Amino acid sequence: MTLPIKTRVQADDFDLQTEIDALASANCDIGAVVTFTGLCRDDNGTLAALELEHYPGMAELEMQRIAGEALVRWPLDGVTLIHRFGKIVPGENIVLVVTASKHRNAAFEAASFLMDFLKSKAPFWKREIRRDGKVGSWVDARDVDQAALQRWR
Amino acid sequence: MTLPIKTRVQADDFDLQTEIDALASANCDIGAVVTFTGLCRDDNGTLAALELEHYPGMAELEMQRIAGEALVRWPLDGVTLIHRFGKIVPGENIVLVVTASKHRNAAFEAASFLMDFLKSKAPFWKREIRRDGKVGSWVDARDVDQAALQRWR
Amino acid sequence: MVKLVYFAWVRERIGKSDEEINLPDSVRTIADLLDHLKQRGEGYAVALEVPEVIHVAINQEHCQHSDLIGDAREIALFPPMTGG
Amino acid sequence: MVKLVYFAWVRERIGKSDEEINLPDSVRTIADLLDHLKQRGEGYAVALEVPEVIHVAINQEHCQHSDLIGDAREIALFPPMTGG
Repeated sequence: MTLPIKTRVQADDFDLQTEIDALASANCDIGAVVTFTGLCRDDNGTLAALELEHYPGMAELEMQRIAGEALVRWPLDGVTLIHRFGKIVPGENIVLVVTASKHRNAAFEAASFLMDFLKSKAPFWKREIRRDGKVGSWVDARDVDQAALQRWR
Repeated sequence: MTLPIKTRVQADDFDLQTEIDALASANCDIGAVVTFTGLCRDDNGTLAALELEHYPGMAELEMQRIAGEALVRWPLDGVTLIHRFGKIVPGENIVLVVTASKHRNAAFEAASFLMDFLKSKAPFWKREIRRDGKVGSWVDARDVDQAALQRWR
Repeated sequence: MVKLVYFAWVRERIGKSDEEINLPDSVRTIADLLDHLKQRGEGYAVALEVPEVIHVAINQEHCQHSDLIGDAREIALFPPMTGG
Repeated sequence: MVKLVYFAWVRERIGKSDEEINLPDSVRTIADLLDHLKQRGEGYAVALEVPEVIHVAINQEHCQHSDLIGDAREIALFPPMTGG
């Protein structure tokens, strides 16, 4: 049996239903699927887009490592992680986590764990591109994201 | 402003990406979307389908009440609840919960809360239809689902 | 007159999905109602044999067995829910 | 020879995305490497001014500043990650 882990780093958008169907069609025994989608948001009305830089190679590896860690901790039937890079405008998808399990709490907890680790461990960096055409600043890491990792020790 | 609650009770299937897009297009300020999908599963290889009975009228009302309770407890930008009825075969969707928030933990917790309450408070009942053509038994409520409600007191 | 509606195996055992009945004045709470219905025939007696597992909604809202029926228009009896 | 790769504002401040350099024998740990790089010019000095915030990966795996470089093929320096 192959491990039910799928990770992708891509410029293109993704489709949730397609990803869930792929998981469920591979395994008729799945009862609960949890997804987390992170979207590009425009808090101040000044954002034209986010430009996402990543570390090719390590991004994929790190996502595999994070997914593998979740499989060790929870009884999961599948994990899918997709992270986009390049230019992403407000309202568009940035990241997707899908967890499948017979047990809904396992699916919820694993998805939450995966997001906390993707935020702080996967080598991606966001920079703002402003509506006035100027390249804005690099998005600062948030202490709250770092603190979130402590929950899972 | 109208409350961002959508609840539907329907025989037809649903599409996750469509539901998320509807939420996100109504509000460009959404950063995190969590979904829970409950699927029909066939544990023993004997299940042809589940037949879902519901209490028309109360099912919709109860889903509205549960969604309203989640909005009081967490800072949510949107809640969508969809529950199917009728005949559903293994691998098909049964229920969908979507929560949107600026804060990913609020979205995760609210989705988990909503599922716990849908399971034990929304007036739906599952009966098995077996592959040999026989009408199987009504699915028993599980103590673990009842116990799950205690978390949210 | 109050409308009674039944679901799942409560409906099957009673043998109908709904009915309208007149309640005597002595039936004041949901617990009284369950006792009263048990007298209406074997199907009712079997359906309501273990009253503790019967869930009840008055006017489409969950209620307790100790709740008063008052001027309820619709009372629903059903087993524990198994949606989701 | 070790390949160094830089990302985000570390890359911008140093002014290049990667380079191959020879490290003197005295550079044994990542902390040594950061000290060594700071001497290479103003861009490096600005980029690595607060070494505590610099994250490092050896051969595409996160590591600590106290870790030995050993026979690393690729060392990456970057700011705290902000994906997701």
